[in-house]
Amino acid sequence: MSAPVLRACEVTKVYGGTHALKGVDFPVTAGRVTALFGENGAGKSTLMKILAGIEQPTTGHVELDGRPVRLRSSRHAADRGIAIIHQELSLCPNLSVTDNLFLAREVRTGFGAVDRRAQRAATRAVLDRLEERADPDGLVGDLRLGQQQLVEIARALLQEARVLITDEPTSALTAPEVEVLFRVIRELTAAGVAVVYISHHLDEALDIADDVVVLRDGTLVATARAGEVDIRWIVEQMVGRDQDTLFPDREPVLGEEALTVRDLSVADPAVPDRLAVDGLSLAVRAGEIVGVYGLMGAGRTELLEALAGRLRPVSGQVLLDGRPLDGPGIRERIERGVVLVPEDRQRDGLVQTMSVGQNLSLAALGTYVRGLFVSQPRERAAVARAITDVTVKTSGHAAAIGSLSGGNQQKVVIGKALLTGPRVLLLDEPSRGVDVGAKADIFELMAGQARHGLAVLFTTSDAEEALHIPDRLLVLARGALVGEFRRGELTREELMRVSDGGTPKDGAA
Amino acid sequence: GGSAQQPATSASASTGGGTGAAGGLIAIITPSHDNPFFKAEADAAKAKAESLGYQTSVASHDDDPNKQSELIDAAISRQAKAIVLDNAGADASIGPVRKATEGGIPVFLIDREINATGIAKAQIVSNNSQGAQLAAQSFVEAMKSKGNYVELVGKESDTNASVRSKGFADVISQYPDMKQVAKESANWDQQEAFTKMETILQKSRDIQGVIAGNDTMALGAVAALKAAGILDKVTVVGFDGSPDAIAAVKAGEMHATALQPAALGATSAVEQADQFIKTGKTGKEEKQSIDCELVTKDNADEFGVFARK
Amino acid sequence: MTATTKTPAAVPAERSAARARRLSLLNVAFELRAFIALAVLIVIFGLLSDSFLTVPNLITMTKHVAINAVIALGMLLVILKGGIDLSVGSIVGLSGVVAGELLGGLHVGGVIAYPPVWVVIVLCVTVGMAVGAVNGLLVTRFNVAPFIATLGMLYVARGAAMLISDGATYPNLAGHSALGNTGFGLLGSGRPLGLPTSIWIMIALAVLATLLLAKSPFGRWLYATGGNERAADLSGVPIRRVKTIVYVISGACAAIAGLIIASELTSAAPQAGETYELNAIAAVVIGGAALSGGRGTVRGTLVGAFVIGFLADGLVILGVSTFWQILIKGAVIILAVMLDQGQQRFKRRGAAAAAVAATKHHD
Amino acid sequence: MTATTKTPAAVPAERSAARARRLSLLNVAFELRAFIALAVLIVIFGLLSDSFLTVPNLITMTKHVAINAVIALGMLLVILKGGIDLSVGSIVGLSGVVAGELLGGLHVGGVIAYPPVWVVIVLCVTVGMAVGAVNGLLVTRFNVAPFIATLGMLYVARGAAMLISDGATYPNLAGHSALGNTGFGLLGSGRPLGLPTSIWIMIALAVLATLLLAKSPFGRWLYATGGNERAADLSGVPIRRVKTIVYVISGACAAIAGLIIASELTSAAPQAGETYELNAIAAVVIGGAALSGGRGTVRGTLVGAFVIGFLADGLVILGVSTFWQILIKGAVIILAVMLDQGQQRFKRRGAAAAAVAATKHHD
Ligand SMILES: Nc1ncnc2c1ncn2[C@@H]1O[C@H](COP(=O)(O)OP(=O)(O)OP(=O)(O)O)[C@@H](O)[C@H]1O
Ligand SMILES: Nc1ncnc2c1ncn2[C@@H]1O[C@H](COP(=O)(O)OP(=O)(O)OP(=O)(O)O)[C@@H](O)[C@H]1O
Ligand SMILES: [Mg+2]
Ligand SMILES: [Mg+2]
Repeated sequence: MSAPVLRACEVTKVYGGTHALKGVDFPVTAGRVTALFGENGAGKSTLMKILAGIEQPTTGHVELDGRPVRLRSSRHAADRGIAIIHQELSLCPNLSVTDNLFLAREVRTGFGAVDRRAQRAATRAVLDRLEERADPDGLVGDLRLGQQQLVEIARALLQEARVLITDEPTSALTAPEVEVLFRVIRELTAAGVAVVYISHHLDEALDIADDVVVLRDGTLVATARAGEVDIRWIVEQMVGRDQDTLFPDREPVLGEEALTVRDLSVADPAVPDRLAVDGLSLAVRAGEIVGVYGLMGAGRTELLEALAGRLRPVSGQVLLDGRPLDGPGIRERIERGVVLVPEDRQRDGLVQTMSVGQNLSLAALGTYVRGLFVSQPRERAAVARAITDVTVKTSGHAAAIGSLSGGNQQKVVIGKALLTGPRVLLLDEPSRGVDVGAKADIFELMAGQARHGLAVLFTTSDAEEALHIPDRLLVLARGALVGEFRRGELTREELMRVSDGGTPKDGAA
Repeated sequence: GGSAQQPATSASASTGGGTGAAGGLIAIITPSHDNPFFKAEADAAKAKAESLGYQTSVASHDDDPNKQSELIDAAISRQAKAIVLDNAGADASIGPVRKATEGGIPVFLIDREINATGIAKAQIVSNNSQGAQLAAQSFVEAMKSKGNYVELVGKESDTNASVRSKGFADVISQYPDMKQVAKESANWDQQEAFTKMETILQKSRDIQGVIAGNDTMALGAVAALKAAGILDKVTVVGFDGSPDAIAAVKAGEMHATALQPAALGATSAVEQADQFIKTGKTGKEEKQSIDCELVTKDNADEFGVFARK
Repeated sequence: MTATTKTPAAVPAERSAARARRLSLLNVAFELRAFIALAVLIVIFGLLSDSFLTVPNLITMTKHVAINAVIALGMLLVILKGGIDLSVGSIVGLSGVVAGELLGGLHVGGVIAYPPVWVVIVLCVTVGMAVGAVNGLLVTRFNVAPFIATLGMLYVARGAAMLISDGATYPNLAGHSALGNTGFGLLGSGRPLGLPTSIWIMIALAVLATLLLAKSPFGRWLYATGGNERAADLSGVPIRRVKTIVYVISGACAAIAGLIIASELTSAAPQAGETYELNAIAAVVIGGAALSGGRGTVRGTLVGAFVIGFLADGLVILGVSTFWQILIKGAVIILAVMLDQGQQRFKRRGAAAAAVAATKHHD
Repeated sequence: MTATTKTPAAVPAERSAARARRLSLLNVAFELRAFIALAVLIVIFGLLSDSFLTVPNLITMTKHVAINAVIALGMLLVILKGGIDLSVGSIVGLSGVVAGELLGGLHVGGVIAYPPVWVVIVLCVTVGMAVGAVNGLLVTRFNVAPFIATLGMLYVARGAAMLISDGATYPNLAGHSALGNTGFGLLGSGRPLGLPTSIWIMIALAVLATLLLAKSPFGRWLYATGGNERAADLSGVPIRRVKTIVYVISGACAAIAGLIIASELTSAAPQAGETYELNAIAAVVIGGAALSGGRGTVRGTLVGAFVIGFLADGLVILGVSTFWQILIKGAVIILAVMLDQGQQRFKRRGAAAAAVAATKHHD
């Protein structure tokens, strides 16, 4: 292959205690699509941030056209023809689509004023190229997540860069939108642009890729030509061990129906006049693990947040052990035994200013109160138990929460939920941004809780998890139930098709 | 909050009442009414003006020259017949007063003078310097012309603070045995005077006298001295002759205070304004000083609210 | 089980367009409402006092509004960025004092130099900008919270003003034609085209601010920084520079206000401008800006300044007691902001209703 | 095609353990540092004035500190929650006025009732709590920004105080044994066990606050709400109640401070307490609390209050001019906070360095 345009050389990156990258060599070649694979937390985004000048490597350096460069800032990198589509949207909700596209690279008139007409025209053009009909003057905050992601993509396209880095650009896109994106990417590569493509939808990524690179735990474990490999190989490289050891088989002992949901509808808090959950019904029995799979934006988070009492449903009914659970808020539901492990642990799970112990005991604090005060011994005991039960690797209850690795932070959030002694455990993406070992621990934990008669309902974006962990898998698309399967009942490919709103090849079960 | 209704009633009284014929508006502008002295002043002027059949608007500039200037603008645009003003600074007020005069509205200054003549129709000022000397004289006598004393000065950016301080000095400096051990500004404020007095007492409790630029500060000092249990050994003298101070004088907590006849100044200002409106002249000098009166235990009963009974 | 397939929630494009329209309508409605609040105020006072709605009085009141409005325009920029500037009141005092000192003459060696008025003005504004620069430095480099940094400077600047003037007021800033430093008074007393200079200054600054916010790239950067600092940073917006600049501008505006006051009074008092920061903040917030940053307009801020100014003057004209004036002011601030909040919630509810309607379609 | 495989990351446990220890050490160091700042102050003044370090003077200064400290303790809770309370100064004035009014007798129908002192105290504190409740309501129900809500109440409460007292000072609050309402003075002048009552009140409230924050579930809820409101909410913390309560407590503390002042002077002025909110906020922030919420301690706040109080009294004892006092105060506030910031950054750098060192292990 030809010499790389851009290259990461022996790059290491350390965040606090986490080693995001450990001496990674990563070349990007002109006119080719390099697909980067890796589990959550493998270090993909970190590597991309370094290539795009957003983060500086702890050790190692970056080469542009074979010459070492120090990319001081995203702007500095952009000026050298490196554009990036960020994984987590980085748009200003209070600005119009046009303003966002041209932020910090405004087109100016003779007087140095912003040339709105020219910008609007350019915006229309690029949106048309993406076949998106959003209003250039509409506020980005009012757009659907998918549309926002398209705006993010459009902004990168506008830079007409030599290197285009796309970090999970399709996580919120519908199948047709993805098709459009792929067409555009092929046009770009044909024009000699180097593209890096990251996605958790493996087949989709393999589809567009020329070269394949796999990261695991911050280490580059494998590189290959797209033609030479298949999804199974990629997954093995990503996970680093045989599926079955990661996903132990289990025989559920089912009890009574613990959680019942009837015809639930929830408005999307981000875009209130869109229904994130749309007339959905489901049931979870004691001792059962039910998984909810769907693409991002499918409405899983809203579903769980509605069950946990954070979001008010527009309509529908929720029953716990057959008794209605309507009305009461989060606190009451926790007391009645329904607790949520949120999707975004930084935003919704942890209090960064408090210690590990204080985070663990927060939700169940009431139960340690003696008289007026929290009884130290009781709290300490409970916290100690939790730390061992959920196997948190920490120096002790007094350690700062920030000093834990992602996986251990996630375990703390789960431990906090378990300390409330729930009947129904809701987990939103419990394995997101969690390393392999911790991931296995967490699934084992869920299985253990189920054995003790808990009803477990969790969401995932990872097909392998969806296929192996739950006793029963529900597939959501656009807030509606589009499929329900027992373990081993369907294959990856079918799952993909279903989750896009289609039906499985063999009209499954 | 009685004062709330007053303006409304007054307006209706004078417009409704036939007296309105003579009427027209007299704007009364003073510093903040949270100081009883200025309130008394304003009330007296208001009462007099309404008895003469004028409408009144009472406002306070809170010693903010800019706000004063705005209030005068308001009076001008309402074509007031006259402005009775207790101003917000001898220099800062010259401009606004000239503005009013040029706007054809006669200004009658009370309580505080401005550093310019020929602009205001009258400057009826209680003689701060004379009052200060009066107070200082009695202060010295009470202290038998010797001993350590503390002076509490008013807001440094206020003319009267320096005038009074100078008046005190003129007298006390003649007595070599009178030693000033501390001179602190307490911004006319009681709590601040209390705190600072306590702190000063920590430097030395060998203090026989406290002389303050106004009664509020004097009363703050009294509280501090009482707390320290040495009030009976200390002569406290204040300035203004506020009802509270007079009560303290009666109770023997303060030795004396120089009473400014606020009511007198205010009423005579309104009378002269009336004169001027009717005849075009006040028939008096521009600068008129009303002497302050010394209030001591002996004559305390003869005084009411900033005036002889 | 049967795999059900539902019609996707209608095509988003035109719906979002529709929403955009609805929002903009609501925004207009809100802008209108702020104006209406002002209108109501004017009508009430107009009915209660015959002298309120006279042209001279309206001009006078606008002149009073101008001072707060000038400060508020600077404050708006700081608040758009998500900060706050408590030091403006002290800067007002400081700038006046500096003017007084300079017009009084500079002792250079043995001789006394009398700088011309324009030099004085430039220097005063520079002083204001310097204080603002310190604020900006503290916030961006030493990441001290804006509230604390500017609170500290509130005392420092006030103390400086007191020390320079030794607490005394500078009398008579008219200057002497002999010394060639006359004309300072015009800033306050001049009436080009029949309107006081201060009103012209307010108009000029408002136009500049509008251009800056609506037309210049800097305006975009400012809104972006206030709306989502991280995103702005990633897009290459020089957020530190943006932040520093807004404090400098705010300082400049406060200094200009100080000059106007000193010129109107042809005298400068070191305690001038105390608590003016609160009025400015109130004006900006009543004008619909969010203290969290990213939301706010020049038009709104002006309306806010007029609401506060007309309220104050109106109450004086009605002869409402000072004590009631204080209380009413507080109530108006709260009500005005609750109005804004109400409007926000109304927006949301509207959207939610739409969602429910959408549900009906489905089942 | 090459498929290389490396060893996974070493277990982070013991490394994070080490860092945790280092952090806690740093924290102690910081607490110490705040104390050191105070110590420095004391030493300097002690050297410059021989009357500064006398026991009676220390008691007097502590008595002065007490008032600000009491207000600051309430403010601490509000700031821990991530809010701010600008209305405390006005509540100080209001509570004094109410006390004055009540001690002057209640006109019930024809007769005048003289409530006993303890009733007066309870009622005044209740008034303070009521104002705080309004603040809380505005913030939680109408989600008005704390700054604006409490700014509005700053004016409303002050106006109310002025209206009730008609601007006048209530002279002699000593009461009459005949009316059975004496003893109010003791609050200020009493000296149980040789220490002024106000100091005992400060100590009592400090102990209560410490217990509340360190031992009670409410305290934990408060830190959680301030640290991450969303996470607290999802953990079942009743964030609305927590938020409202802190404003109520803050109001109560301010009212108590008002009572102490009125009692010390045995007279109550409606303008008492102006700008006290700034001193309280400064004390809390100098004490190491973050205005963003979640970080702050009772101990730190007390130290902060002592720094401010001792600074003020010390400068008076040294006879430093009022103007310098203002300027120095501002400088000290800024420096104290920069110190804190510096320490934060130091912490981060320390952690990073450790991590880099750890990297060396690997490759
Ligand atoms: N700003 C940060 N501070 C601390 N740790 C971080 C930071 N960013 C990333 N990490 C950690 O670095 C590791 C790699 O993160 P990164 O986001 O690169 O993974 P990823 O492969 O992009 O995961 P995903 O597929 O979920 O995007 C993770 O353990 C993550 O927790
Ligand atoms: N609590 C919340 N507040 C605001 N927006 C939210 C919240 N929860 C989800 N969203 C947004 O609602 C939209 C629907 O995404 P959501 O997360 O609910 O779907 P999902 O199936 O859970 O996908 P994922 O979990 O992968 O994001 C997204 O824009 C998401 O960011
Ligand atoms: Mg990533
Ligand atoms: Mg989700």
